[in-house]
Amino acid sequence: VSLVACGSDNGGDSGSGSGGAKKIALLLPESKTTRYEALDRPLFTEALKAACADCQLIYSNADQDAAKQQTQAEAALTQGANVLVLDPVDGKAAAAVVSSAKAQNVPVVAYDRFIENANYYVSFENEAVGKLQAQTLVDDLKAAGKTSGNLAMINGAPTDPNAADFKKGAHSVLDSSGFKIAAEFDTPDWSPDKAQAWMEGQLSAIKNGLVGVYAANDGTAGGAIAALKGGGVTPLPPVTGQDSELAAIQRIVAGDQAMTIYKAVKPQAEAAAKGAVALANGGKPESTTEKSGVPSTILDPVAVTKANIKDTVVKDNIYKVSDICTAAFAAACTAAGLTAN
Amino acid sequence: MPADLQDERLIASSGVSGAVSAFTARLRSGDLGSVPVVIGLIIIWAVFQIANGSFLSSRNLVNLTLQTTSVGVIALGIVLVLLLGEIDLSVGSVSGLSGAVLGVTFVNKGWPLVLSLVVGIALGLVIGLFYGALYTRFGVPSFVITLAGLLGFLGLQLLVLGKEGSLNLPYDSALVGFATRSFLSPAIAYALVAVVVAAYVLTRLRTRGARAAAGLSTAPTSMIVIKAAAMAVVLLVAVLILNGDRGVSSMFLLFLALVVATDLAVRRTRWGRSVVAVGGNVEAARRAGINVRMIYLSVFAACSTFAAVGGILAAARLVAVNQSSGGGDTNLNAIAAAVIGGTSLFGGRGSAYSALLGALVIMSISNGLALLSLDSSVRYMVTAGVLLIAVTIDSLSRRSRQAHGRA
Amino acid sequence: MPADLQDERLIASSGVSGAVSAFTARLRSGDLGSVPVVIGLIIIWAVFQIANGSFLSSRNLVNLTLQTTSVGVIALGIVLVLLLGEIDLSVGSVSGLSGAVLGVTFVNKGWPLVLSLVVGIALGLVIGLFYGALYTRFGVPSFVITLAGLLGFLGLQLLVLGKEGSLNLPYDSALVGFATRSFLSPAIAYALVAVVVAAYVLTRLRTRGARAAAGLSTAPTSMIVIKAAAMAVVLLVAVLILNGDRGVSSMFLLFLALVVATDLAVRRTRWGRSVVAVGGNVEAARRAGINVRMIYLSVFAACSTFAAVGGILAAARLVAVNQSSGGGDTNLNAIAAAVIGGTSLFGGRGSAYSALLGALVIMSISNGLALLSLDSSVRYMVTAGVLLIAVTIDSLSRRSRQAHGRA
Amino acid sequence: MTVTPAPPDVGAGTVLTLQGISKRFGAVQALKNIELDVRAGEVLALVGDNGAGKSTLVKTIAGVYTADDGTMVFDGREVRVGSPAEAQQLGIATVFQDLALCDNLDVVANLYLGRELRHGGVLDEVEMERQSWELLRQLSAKIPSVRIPVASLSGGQRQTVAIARSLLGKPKVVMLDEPTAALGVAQTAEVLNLVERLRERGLAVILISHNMADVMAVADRVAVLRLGRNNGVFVVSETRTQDIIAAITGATDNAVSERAARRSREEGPAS
Amino acid sequence: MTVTPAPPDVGAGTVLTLQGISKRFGAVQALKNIELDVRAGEVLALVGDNGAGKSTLVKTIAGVYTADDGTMVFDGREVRVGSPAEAQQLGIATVFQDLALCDNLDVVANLYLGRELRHGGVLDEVEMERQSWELLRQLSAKIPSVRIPVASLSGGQRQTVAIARSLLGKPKVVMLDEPTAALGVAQTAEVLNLVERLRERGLAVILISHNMADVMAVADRVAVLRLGRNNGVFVVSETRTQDIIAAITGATDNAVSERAARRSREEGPAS
Ligand SMILES: Nc1ncnc2c1ncn2[C@@H]1O[C@H](COP(=O)(O)OP(=O)(O)OP(=O)(O)O)[C@@H](O)[C@H]1O
Ligand SMILES: Nc1ncnc2c1ncn2[C@@H]1O[C@H](COP(=O)(O)OP(=O)(O)OP(=O)(O)O)[C@@H](O)[C@H]1O
Ligand SMILES: [Mg+2]
Ligand SMILES: [Mg+2]
Repeated sequence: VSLVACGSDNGGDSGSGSGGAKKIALLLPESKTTRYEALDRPLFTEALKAACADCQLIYSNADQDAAKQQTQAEAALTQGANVLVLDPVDGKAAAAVVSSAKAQNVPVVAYDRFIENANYYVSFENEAVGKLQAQTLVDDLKAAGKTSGNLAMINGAPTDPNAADFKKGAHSVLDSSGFKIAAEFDTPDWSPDKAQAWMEGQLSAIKNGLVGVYAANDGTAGGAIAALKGGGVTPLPPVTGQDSELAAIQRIVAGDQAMTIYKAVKPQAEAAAKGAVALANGGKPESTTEKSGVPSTILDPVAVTKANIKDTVVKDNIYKVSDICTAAFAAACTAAGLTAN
Repeated sequence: MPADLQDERLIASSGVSGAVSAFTARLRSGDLGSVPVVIGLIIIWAVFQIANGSFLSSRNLVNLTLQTTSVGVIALGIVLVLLLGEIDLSVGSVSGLSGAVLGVTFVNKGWPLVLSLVVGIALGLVIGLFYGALYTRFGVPSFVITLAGLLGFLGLQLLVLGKEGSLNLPYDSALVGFATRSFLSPAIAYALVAVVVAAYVLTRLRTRGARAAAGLSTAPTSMIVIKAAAMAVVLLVAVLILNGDRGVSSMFLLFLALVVATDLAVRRTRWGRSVVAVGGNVEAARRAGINVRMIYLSVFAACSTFAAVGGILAAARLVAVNQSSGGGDTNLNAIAAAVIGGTSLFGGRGSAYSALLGALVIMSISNGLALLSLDSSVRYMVTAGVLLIAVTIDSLSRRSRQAHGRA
Repeated sequence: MPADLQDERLIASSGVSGAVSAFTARLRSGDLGSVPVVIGLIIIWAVFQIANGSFLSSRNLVNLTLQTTSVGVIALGIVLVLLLGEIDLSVGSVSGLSGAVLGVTFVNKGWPLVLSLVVGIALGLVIGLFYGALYTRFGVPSFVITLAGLLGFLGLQLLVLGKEGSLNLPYDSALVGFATRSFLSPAIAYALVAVVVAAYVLTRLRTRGARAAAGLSTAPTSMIVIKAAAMAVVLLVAVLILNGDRGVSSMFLLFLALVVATDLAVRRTRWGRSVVAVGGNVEAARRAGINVRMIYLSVFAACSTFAAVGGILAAARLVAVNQSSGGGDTNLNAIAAAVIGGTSLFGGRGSAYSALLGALVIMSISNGLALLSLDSSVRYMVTAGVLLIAVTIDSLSRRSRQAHGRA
Repeated sequence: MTVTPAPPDVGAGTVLTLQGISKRFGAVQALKNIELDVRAGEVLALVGDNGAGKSTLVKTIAGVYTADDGTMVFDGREVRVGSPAEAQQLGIATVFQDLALCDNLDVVANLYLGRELRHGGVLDEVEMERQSWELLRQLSAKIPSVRIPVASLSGGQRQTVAIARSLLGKPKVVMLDEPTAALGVAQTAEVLNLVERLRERGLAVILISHNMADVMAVADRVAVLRLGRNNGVFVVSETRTQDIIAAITGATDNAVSERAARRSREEGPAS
Repeated sequence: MTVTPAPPDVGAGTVLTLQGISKRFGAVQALKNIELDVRAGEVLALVGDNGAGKSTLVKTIAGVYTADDGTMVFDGREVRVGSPAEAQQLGIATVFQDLALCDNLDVVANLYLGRELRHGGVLDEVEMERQSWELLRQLSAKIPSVRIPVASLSGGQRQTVAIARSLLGKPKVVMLDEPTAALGVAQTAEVLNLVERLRERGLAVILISHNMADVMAVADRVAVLRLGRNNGVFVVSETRTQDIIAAITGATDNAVSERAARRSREEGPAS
């Protein structure tokens, strides 16, 4: 309700750049997963250029530290940002940023993770991602004719609030799937070697009957796969992932990893950039739905498997076939029908 | 001639010119105290101001004071353990745990704020006493005790926060208000400056009188006046600039008060003297009849208590607590602040002011870099470079001191 | 009577019974070397075996050897800097950077493996020399230098990995094979045990002969036989168990070889003697004419080189490098391993074997807890508890040593 | 040499008695069955070769080490001294051979360590500094400034500080472990004067020294340790220096006497 | 007192000459314009009150400190000694007053620190241990084991180790800073013998001591420092002890003479 008011009276008096070019701040949460600096930032920059040629971008990355993000948000406000596009380290803690931004009549776009009282929200929902990962795993197993057996679950960092969302989504599918979650692990720092060591331990503990592995992201999936291979498990059980790292795509091509999550970052970045520009100019962002009173654009994550690599990451120009099909993966690529053109 | 200036070998110096020449001699021999760190800080500020004009704006400097506080308070505790020649790796976890306990009891359980605060801070105290007991009773190295603490209290923090993992503090609670919206009114701020300068002059004059009465050398009155004037100018300029935006933050003022109090406790009480003695030479301190156990206990307790206070302030400022509260580089920042400020890792040498200066250096770098839109990779490298340069200035001066034989 | 046993005050001991009584005297006075850590390790193993029957299975123990290697190699470098009384906080970042450089040059640029390896390891060497130069030239505390390194090389790692951020090593490359699939055949493993035991007996006998010729006291032959037999039994049992699964990993063997080589370098060369001397008392070492600069340079270089090797082994084992390689608790684990193994943080006291023992303790805890599916909050707390207990055993024994006046 | 009647017995009697004290370090038996007693108003010299165990004995009395065996009687009561603080509370002040100063603290802080003067809870630096100068002047110390860390003092200056420290409390027994080793001639004379003043005040003094001239000058009795065991107690006024040296080295025919003999041979013809 | 013709001139001439050496620490002028020369085959005693600057001078010569001012001529060449290693290479061996031992190393390791014996690249521990025992026996050291850290040695044992160290190289000049301060009577005699042997071998020896008897016994000349300045050089054979003491304390009427006078008064009637 107050959003409109806030948006409209903001046009005139906010920040130092009110007369001339608008300043848009993009605040990303971390640099340890590839997507933020490799995809979100360049795509957002590009989209912003397209939506508003003389808009100026302020960029910061918080290295997974909520207090640092607060510092960066304050720095952006100091520099007269007209809109904050905030991908929060912790969605709840971001409320403080929102309120200090609001105090200066600067609207906030919640990017990727929901923030209460934001002016606009663009995201693939974390829970939906978890669900999709789990569903793909279950479907994969069912397709292979398995309806029961042990699953191992490798979740994200116990200190990362978002990991809890993925975990929740995955559980909502797996708990009722007929498969048994034999063991579960919150990976400190999302560390691949921790995931590897844990998986190795489980190979001693569970021994047989392991039919699939839920791994929350591609890094931990890599660790799990290294453990499975090192432990001589053949054939490899399906392993999930997330983030569409190149390494993960290659593992999918090679048949080591079952799937990863592809978030079409481009539409997300575009929606966020457009929304930000609209807010900066005192307008209203286009939205498709609403979440807790915040106008929202919710996008659908896509599960990437061997079958649809070409239609997803390659098609969206995230990776070229030549990136994926390096010498080591050439044979697998041919087998998967992945060839340049 | 005063009793302490009778030795023929002492190079004479008197009056203002004497003080100046003594100071330049100290400069040349590298015995500079915190001057080099301050120079490093000024250079950092100048560079960031050139890189981005809003760095030295009132608004940003007010932000800087707010950002410095919680790390600074934690670093204050670290200064104490470092003075003893020990280390506390768990300040991050302890600060996170205290914040979590405060949040859960205050928000979820609905306890009165004061009770939650007391419990949160007392928790730090108890943890510190526990460390001290382990150290003095079993002789486990503090590195290992507090490493275990780092892990253990992180676990406890996760447990306390439970499944939700993250919770907001009420934005309009007194605590959050104190940390985010409470600033001194300009009049009070200027009055405070006056009081501080007056107190300084008075104590200086009192000491002067006492020394003269005891037949010892005294500082020339003109020097006292000059120093007081310099102090007044610096404080007034600072207050003036901060008042250009929201003003002097109450939370930052609390930090400054803690720094001054800690400094006095270290330099002017029997306890502080014992801490420095134990840090310099435990065995000598023990033989002098100092209750070494008590000193260890009290210092570990003080450190964890400061960590708890810092954690609560951090939570109040973030208006939330979550699983990563106190994580990340809280530990490293706090320890680095103390070390950069000039406190030795090997015990027996340091000052409470190093927490202030070091925290300012670290947070200035982080604040300044946040103003420049840099890639994470570049930002890490620039941080490293700036840090190194700031400390090298300090080390170079200390080194020349060594060359002059004052090891 | 031998020259070294002529003093009347020496409490006589001869033959096996004498050795046994000397040992029990040492036990009582707390001068136990690594015995307490070994006891701690055995207790940890017993507890985990009770909690989960598969802990001591051949398969899991082989995993444990693989998991221990990279932390152990890094800890080996830490032992060296700790011997000097310095610290290196950047081993994690350096290991990650080396892994990244190896990965990018080998996989993306298609360099030959050997060249990539050489470049990756040389990078560690260069970084260490850089630290050493900063330390010796400007006197910046190693804590700060390596803190800057921690940040700077993390940034560089991100830069090197570039946009992709993560890459797979070819599963069938020699390096990955070495780290994951290369195990000694049983025959070779047993032969190796025989060679090691024989070498031990031979050197012992040679020393014995030389001492007798020089008119010094000698260990009774029976003691040599008993020790060699004990050594043979321990090694044989270990090999037997490991052969129950994949066998003795080549990578682990490399680690053991590095431990033995480092131990010999520290105890039996002029360089090692100088390192320990500098760690004990720099000024005394300088006055003895030791080239102190060179010692610092070489030790920092060795530490970073070990970190680079450890990082490459970690990458090979994970079959991938990414931005979090070398992050997380790599630093803390490596330092903790050295300290838990009994190397002092204050310089001049420690042994290469503490890297082996400490890494085994840390990785056993982490491996054992991975077998039990615990909440992460509980896991952190249990880790802390186990760590504390393991080290308390050690500290208690050292403490009694102190009470007996052998500070 | 004059023969005076009996050992001086100014004070009431024995202040400190040790019985059967033993101390072992690893394979070395540093002290074995040591018996010793000191009376009030008496200077007892403790002498012995290097490594004889003198300092170990002093540290045991001062609560730095705990004896493996044996008992200690102080002022008629059997006591167990568990820490240096306890020894100080009993009234035992000690100057250790290794001085035990805090190198990072200045002279004033070291002098008053553990017993700082306070004024309303806060250290009274001015008063401490004033008294320090007085104390140091008494000992003829040549210390240019009392506000520099003791690390930068010369060996003799450090020793003077340590000696001055021991005079600050109100001790009943003062133990001085080679107090004049690093002192100049004037300072040595002052310390010997000081020892005599302490005796006059009725304190018991245990003085360790390798300088036989000093020992013969100020001590009333001399206890000799040899290789960690008692090797006789001599009343100074009844004993010749050579006898004590013989007890220390365990032979009448030793480097000292040889050297003395050789020098007198050499100088004989020269003069 | 006999008057012998000229100062002994056994060796070829001056080995070491200092000109105008000054050294300042903060506000303290520790050395001011010091002049000194030592000849081969001569024992030069360096004496002075506590804090006179003797150790500072020795450390300056040994390369531990660098002088603020002044030049040093060694073997006819002007040299700048930047580090202790350089001083050793020139042939200057030093026993420092604070000994400078590595407490964590054992006796053998300390003796051979920086010049370990090797056998095929590896330390030859057996040979080093054998020679250590020999060396220590020469000095009458009473050290029970050479395989314990020097931290656990007694004061005198540590000093013996430091002295033994300085004999291992092939020095031209040996500087001993209060070498006998903590030594027992027998060990002191051995060290004085040793100093004489060094002189006979044609080495230059600089000996610092507060013990006038020892100084008069072994030194050829005595250089006096007072408050950081030269205060005269005396030829031993032409000088009385009192004159040197007067030069040290800066007055003929001092604590030492007073004490001596008082004692002779007291003892007069008693005898
Ligand atoms: N902490 C210790 N650990 C092991 N041995 C020790 C320790 N302290 C002393 N000793 C040994 O005990 C013996 C006696 O030492 P102590 O210091 O009492 O001799 P001292 O009589 O004071 O000799 P000095 O005249 O040289 O000072 C020595 O052989 C010494 O090596
Ligand atoms: N590193 C230093 N820093 C500051 N002052 C120093 C330092 N070293 C020596 N001094 C000062 O220089 C003066 C001379 O000291 P030095 O050690 O040379 O005296 P010394 O003649 O050896 O005396 P002693 O007979 O007591 O050993 C002293 O006043 C001392 O305080
Ligand atoms: Mg002694
Ligand atoms: Mg001296």
